[in-house]
Amino acid sequence: MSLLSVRNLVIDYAETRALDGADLDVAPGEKVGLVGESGSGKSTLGSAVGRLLPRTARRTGGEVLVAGEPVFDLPPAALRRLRRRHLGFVFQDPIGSLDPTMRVGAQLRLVLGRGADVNPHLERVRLDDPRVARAYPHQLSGGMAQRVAVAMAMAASPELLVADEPTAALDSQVREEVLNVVFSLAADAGTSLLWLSHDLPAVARRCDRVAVMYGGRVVEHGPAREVLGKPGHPYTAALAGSAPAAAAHGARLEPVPGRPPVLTGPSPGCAFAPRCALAVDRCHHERPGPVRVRDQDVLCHRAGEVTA
Amino acid sequence: ATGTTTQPSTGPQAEAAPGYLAVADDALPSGGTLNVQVHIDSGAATGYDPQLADVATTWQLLSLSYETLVTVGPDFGIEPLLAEKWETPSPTEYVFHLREDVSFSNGRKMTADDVVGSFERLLASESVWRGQLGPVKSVAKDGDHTVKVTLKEPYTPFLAALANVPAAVLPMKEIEDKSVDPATTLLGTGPYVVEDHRQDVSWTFKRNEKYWAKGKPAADTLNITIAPEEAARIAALQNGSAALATLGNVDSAGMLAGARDVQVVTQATTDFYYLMLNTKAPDSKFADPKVRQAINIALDPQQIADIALGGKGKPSAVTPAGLPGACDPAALPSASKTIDEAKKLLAEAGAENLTFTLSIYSTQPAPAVAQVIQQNLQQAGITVKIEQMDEASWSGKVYGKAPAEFDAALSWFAGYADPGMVTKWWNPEEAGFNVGFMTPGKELNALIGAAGKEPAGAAREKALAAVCAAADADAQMIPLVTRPATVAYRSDALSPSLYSTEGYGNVLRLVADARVKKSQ
Amino acid sequence: MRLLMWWSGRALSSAATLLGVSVLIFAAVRLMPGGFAETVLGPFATPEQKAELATRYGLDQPVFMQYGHWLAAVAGGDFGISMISRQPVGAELLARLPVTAELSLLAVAGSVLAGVPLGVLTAVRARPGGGGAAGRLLSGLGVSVPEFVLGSLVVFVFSRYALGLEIGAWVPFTEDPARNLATMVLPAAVLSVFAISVTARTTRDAVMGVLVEPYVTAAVGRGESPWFIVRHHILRNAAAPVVTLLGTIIAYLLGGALIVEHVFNLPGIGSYIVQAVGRRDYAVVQAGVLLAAGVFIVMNVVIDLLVGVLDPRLGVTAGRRS
Amino acid sequence: MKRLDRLSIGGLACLLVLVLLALGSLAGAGGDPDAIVGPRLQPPGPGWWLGTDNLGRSMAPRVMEGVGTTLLLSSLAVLVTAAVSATFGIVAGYRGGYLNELVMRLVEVLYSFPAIVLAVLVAAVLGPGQVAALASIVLVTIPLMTRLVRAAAVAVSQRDYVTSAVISGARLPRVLGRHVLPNVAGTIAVQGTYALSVGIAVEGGLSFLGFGVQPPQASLGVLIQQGGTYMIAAPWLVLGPGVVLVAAILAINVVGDGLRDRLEPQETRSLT
Amino acid sequence: MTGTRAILELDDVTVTFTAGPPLRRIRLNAMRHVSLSVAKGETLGLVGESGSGKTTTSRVALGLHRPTGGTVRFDGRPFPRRRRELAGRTQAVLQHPHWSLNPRMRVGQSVAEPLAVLGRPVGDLVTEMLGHVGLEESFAGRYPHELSGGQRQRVSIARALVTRPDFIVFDEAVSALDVSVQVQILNLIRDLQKEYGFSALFISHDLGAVRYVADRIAVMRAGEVVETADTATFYTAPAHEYSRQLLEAL
Ligand SMILES: Nc1ncnc2c1ncn2[C@@H]1O[C@H](COP(=O)(O)OP(=O)(O)OP(=O)(O)O)[C@@H](O)[C@H]1O
Ligand SMILES: Nc1ncnc2c1ncn2[C@@H]1O[C@H](COP(=O)(O)OP(=O)(O)OP(=O)(O)O)[C@@H](O)[C@H]1O
Ligand SMILES: [Mg+2]
Ligand SMILES: [Mg+2]
Repeated sequence: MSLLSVRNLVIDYAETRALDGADLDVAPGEKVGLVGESGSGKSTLGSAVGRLLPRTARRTGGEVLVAGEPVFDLPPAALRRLRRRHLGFVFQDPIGSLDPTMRVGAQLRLVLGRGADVNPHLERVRLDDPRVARAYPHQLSGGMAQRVAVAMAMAASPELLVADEPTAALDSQVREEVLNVVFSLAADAGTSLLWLSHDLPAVARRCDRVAVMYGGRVVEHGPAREVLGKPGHPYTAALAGSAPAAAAHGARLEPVPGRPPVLTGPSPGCAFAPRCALAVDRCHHERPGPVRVRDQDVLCHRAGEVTA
Repeated sequence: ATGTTTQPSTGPQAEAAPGYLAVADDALPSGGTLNVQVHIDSGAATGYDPQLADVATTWQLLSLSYETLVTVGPDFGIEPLLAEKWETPSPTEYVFHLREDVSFSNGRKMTADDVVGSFERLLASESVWRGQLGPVKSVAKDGDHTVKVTLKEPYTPFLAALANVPAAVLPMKEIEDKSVDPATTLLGTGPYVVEDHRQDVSWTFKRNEKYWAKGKPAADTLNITIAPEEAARIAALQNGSAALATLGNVDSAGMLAGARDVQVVTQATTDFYYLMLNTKAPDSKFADPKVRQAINIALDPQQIADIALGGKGKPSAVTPAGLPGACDPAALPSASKTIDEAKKLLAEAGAENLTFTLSIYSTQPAPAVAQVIQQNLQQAGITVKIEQMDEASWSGKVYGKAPAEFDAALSWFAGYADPGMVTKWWNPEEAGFNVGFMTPGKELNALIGAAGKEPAGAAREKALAAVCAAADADAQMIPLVTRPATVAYRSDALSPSLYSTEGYGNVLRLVADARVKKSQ
Repeated sequence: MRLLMWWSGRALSSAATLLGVSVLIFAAVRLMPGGFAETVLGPFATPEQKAELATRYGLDQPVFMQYGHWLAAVAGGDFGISMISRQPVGAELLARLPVTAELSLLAVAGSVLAGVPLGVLTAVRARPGGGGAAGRLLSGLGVSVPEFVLGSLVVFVFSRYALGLEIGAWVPFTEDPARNLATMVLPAAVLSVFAISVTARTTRDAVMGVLVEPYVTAAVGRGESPWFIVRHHILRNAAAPVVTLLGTIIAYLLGGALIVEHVFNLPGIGSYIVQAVGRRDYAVVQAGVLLAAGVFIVMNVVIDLLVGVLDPRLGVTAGRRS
Repeated sequence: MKRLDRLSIGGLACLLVLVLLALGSLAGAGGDPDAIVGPRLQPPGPGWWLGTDNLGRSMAPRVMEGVGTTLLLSSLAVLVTAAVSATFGIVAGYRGGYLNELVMRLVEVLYSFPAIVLAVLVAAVLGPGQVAALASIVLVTIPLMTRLVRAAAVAVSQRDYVTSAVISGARLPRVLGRHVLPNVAGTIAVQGTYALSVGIAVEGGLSFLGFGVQPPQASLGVLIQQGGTYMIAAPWLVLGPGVVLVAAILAINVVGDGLRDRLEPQETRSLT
Repeated sequence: MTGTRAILELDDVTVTFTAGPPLRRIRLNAMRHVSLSVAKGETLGLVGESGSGKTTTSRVALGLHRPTGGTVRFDGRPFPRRRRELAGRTQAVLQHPHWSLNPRMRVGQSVAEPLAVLGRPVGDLVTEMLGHVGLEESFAGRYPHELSGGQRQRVSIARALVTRPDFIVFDEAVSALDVSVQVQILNLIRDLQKEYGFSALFISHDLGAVRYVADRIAVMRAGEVVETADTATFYTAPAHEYSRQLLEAL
């Protein structure tokens, strides 16, 4: 049984459809990367896992099951219990996600319980300096702050850690350190990981599986290396081919032509169709259902025909 | 003047005894603490010196410790106080026989020297009261207990003038040897001794153990709280924290109507409101007597009394209504004229669209009086703009400069206890305070002087009537209505004595008689 | 060390403010129409009397000289003599300070106890589309009822039905604590109604600001209960503006809970100053306003320190902000 | 942007009614507010459906006039305050340095005057009347507003969009007007409504102490103050204007809160 | 592509910040003796760890901050006293996507603003520019809070490019973007540069992105420029020890 199971989730903001029937499964202990164009709904999906959406967001359809419990239908107390037992979150802004008025040690103790020893927890995230516990968040560097945030999220040994671009605000060296901490902690604790990221090579390197989002849906889902190496969806193929780091100096990368979609309601067909070289008439009016291509689940009418 | 819609004024109140609104019950035991609330503290820059005090509220407080040779009885009769009796061998001679048993609160016996010294000190001072005392020529003692005062010419209000606190007998020995400064210490022969005073907060008086009158004062302690806000005083009466309080609002009786055990009485006073029309300003709108007369005609004192004062005041002429011998306001020339005549006068003076500003202070009921005046004058086509300010600004505006800059102003006079006293203020040369806005009239001044000399009787009434009529025609200061004083007390806590009439604004005049009921 | 420097900076700017206040009040007092002499001596005063009075209080000197003398005296702790009571103003102010201080402290205590919870509640319960409306109405109502209306109403009601509380007849706390409280509760309650509302609204505003912070979302994500989040994260982070406001309220009230003092006839500083304005008792007005300003400035320093303690980013010791 | 919520719309409607009442009074509807129409202190009845006051004037037209006076006076004052505070607060907050220091010192001087004492002094210096009331309200409300606007402006000035505009070569008025002002508008709106209630209170307080508008003109403060003394004998004197005043301030506050929420683009999350 | 003259020259620039309470300030050198130049039509990549002074350098380059020491010349001359004279010639995409857009202005207004400042007609330029950065027309009507992080960043880029300035600073302009959009933007920068030849200072943590657009690269560390090299040289044979560390992490 999967730990997280998102079923046909539809989330609307005031006039925007952010999720348009997203499906996602995360099995216990699995490391899943969630990638996709900016605005495709990654953050929305990540927040929806813990029902942490802003108030303007509405769930129009579908459901999110965490450990078999329907997150959106739980009463508040049960929801809180579920979050405590099963979920952990790490967000993009490292300093902002710590309470600025409290020393790091005090914040950790708040999570761990009064009188608990915070040092092992800080050491787990490679913060050995005892001064860290006595520091205020604004006195820490971004990397340190993010490691504290990870320590707090992992303190209660959640079964699933959702990390929304935890390293986007950090520079490349620190980025690696933080990711190492996150992944090794998750591995040690057997925690599943849902990692929202733009960094395709890193995802490929570190994750078991990857889910690719486009237009509010998970358009491709499968083993990380397979998906990024042999994409089943035309969008994944385009995405995988355009990492600037991969390009030689002076070479020119060709991005996906056209613009990302902006949905206000259900997309009539495949959201990628307007930009897709392979699109046929059917792609424009008929919503694609999942197709199994090799090890991947792909939402595409022409899934088999893609050549990366 | 003409009347408009009015409500019949309330009839005279029931008196407890002739001349009394309340009489203290002697059967009640004496002692106890009496809590009184008044709206304003003594406010003289000159301190406690009674001779320099010119504010009625100060008189009221000082009268608890200082006493005069004679005092005012019910219905303005002059009665003995420190002088047991007196003779008037001639209209210019007064011989006072002093009580022998009087001591100051420091224990020293009062002597004729104190009386003479006090007189001389007063006459040498800059006190306003010096003028009210009249043409005193000399004061001399005749033995230890007799004092003789000689006047230059007859002066009928003399005794009435003696009956007020500025003429009190001071401890002259102590003052002369400088062991007592009357500006900072109250040391008199009166029923109470000051124990504590916090300016604008409270006074505490203790009974004067050396007081000459047997059995007086009845209450051991007298606490006077200064409560400027009327509602606070009403509240204090209702919850019993005050046994007696002065009230400023003419309708406060109504406010206390439902309160158990609270008695509200209205003392008729001789104080009266008057309207000042400035004739001295460089381009005064009132230079022409016709304009002033028109205003005088258009004013409807009865309506002012009924509406602004809730029926509690009554129209007055220059001589305060209610004083024996005062002239009849209804007989004034302006009273019998109509609005049309006023309009005609204005037209003759070329002042058809007269507009002027009426400066008033904000203390009630002045704004109410002013608004009724405004309505009155509108009948004659006169537009009045009301300018309301705090008292200090108002006095600055009215008295601060000569010639004064205001158009018209509203105020009130203390009426005192003799009809010939306040008439003096119609002579700016003698009054002084109004030289800035009032043009002296030779004829009026002569009439005022003559009335002062006339001994009481029909001739005096005639002389006073002439003053009233002349002032009515002159109309630079137009008397309006008397100013009632409302007093409330808790009948379950106190049995006070109160006169029906009062000339010096002294609500506490008989406080030494008041019995505190233990039942409270 | 750093603290010391901070203090010296504060002391300097406070001195500048006080100096400004002193100039302004001195000028204002002299600009008021209706001179002291007319007011105090009454209409019958002669020019000689007025001149004598002016000499006595040094009012005949050039204004800047008067100001200089006054400032020098004040610097030496002498606030002058009341021209009415002829008593030292400093002593009188000191005697009245406890009344006003007690009143303001009670009122502020009330507004903390009622206003902060109300504000938190309305913010946390705020929902787009009308939720929290009751709280908004309630806190709106508080600022809508002017003190003088409420005060008069309370005076009337409670003077008829005392309910163990007293109107007027103030007694010092040291003399009879129970009676003192009985007389102070009502005026303090009237004062705090406004303060409660303002506190509630400021709290609401501040809490709304904190609610969007990522660390709150993080705490929600950890499964903490709303109450826990409010207690541990929101209160402290939203405290700075509320503390600032409360300090301002205390300072304001200390400077004179004027209307309430007036209505309830309490011998506090506010009524003293206003009576003095009415009488043009210059020394009292000047000293009173200066005292109020001093209290205000001290309060502000205290607030800054407190806010610094509450939010380490803004603290005295914070080296940089970014 | 978000629409105003229902409560705020109710508040707006209430204000509209009050404004209509005030306009009606100007047009002479309801009768002459100064005319003595009947006996004193009559309870509501035909001819004086809100009763008569202590001079026998009908309360209804007086309340209508009072609404107008009060609303006009306090909103005018708040406009002045908002304009002055916004200008000084924004310029000081944006520019910083000596200008900031100067403005803040001045404001602190004003701020450290007890509010009502300041008002009384102003009224005493200017002589009582509408101008003094206006000036008092302005002076009493300016310090807090300027301080808060400045604080908000300091924060906004450091935002990158302001820097971007500067880099684009935008002139000061544009930077302040298009970028800083709209982003401190929430503060101004909230403080404005707060100032409006303070203004009404100050005006009432001034009348209470005898410095307010001049008789016979009515303002809600004057009416309530005068009615207050008749609270038991003639409660209608205070009830009529009192209810209107409370309604007015309440409506203003509710609308102000609504505006604030509307101007605030940030979104909150539920705590549950 | 390489111009004859430098558009921007920093010569021995030092920036010292003072922070803390009066009389007891802490001094902090955010830039120490930095000399850099950006030729016309050239893109200079600026890399370095967090806090090394990159943003400060860009602020100095934009004339927003007067250096404590050293000289700055823009187009051969010192910065004019009045910024206005440079209106439209310099633009920037600043670091914090969260605060880069005025929350009370619609996206379209924000993008049009630099044009409005110049008094130039807006026409279809806004739509066109939004198209370039991969946002559809309807975004013009949205408020910033209705955008995702990456969308916001793209709006800032559109705003910076709309006046076709001579010199642009990109401070972490593409960090928040996914790769496909990143490439799209980087291509756009390259294309526009080809088309009308602006110069750019491209600041990033992301060495991959820098390599993709920059002609030369400068490495900063603790306020100092430790190495400046051609892109090709830098990536193949970094001279400084620190550069080598950076490249290892890539
Ligand atoms: N509060 C909001 N109000 C309205 N629309 C929103 C809101 N937040 C996000 N959106 C829209 O919802 C869609 C999905 O946004 P989301 O933040 O989930 O994207 P994302 O994949 O996380 O993008 P990024 O990689 O840029 O962070 C976008 O089109 C965005 O414009
Ligand atoms: N206004 C300021 N006042 C004081 N110190 C400052 C200020 N601005 C920057 N600094 C300091 O100067 C140093 C350089 O900062 P800068 O922002 O230029 O670094 P950066 O390389 O852009 O870092 P990042 O990659 O995190 O954006 C830092 O230590 C910073 O704390
Ligand atoms: Mg996102
Ligand atoms: Mg930077």
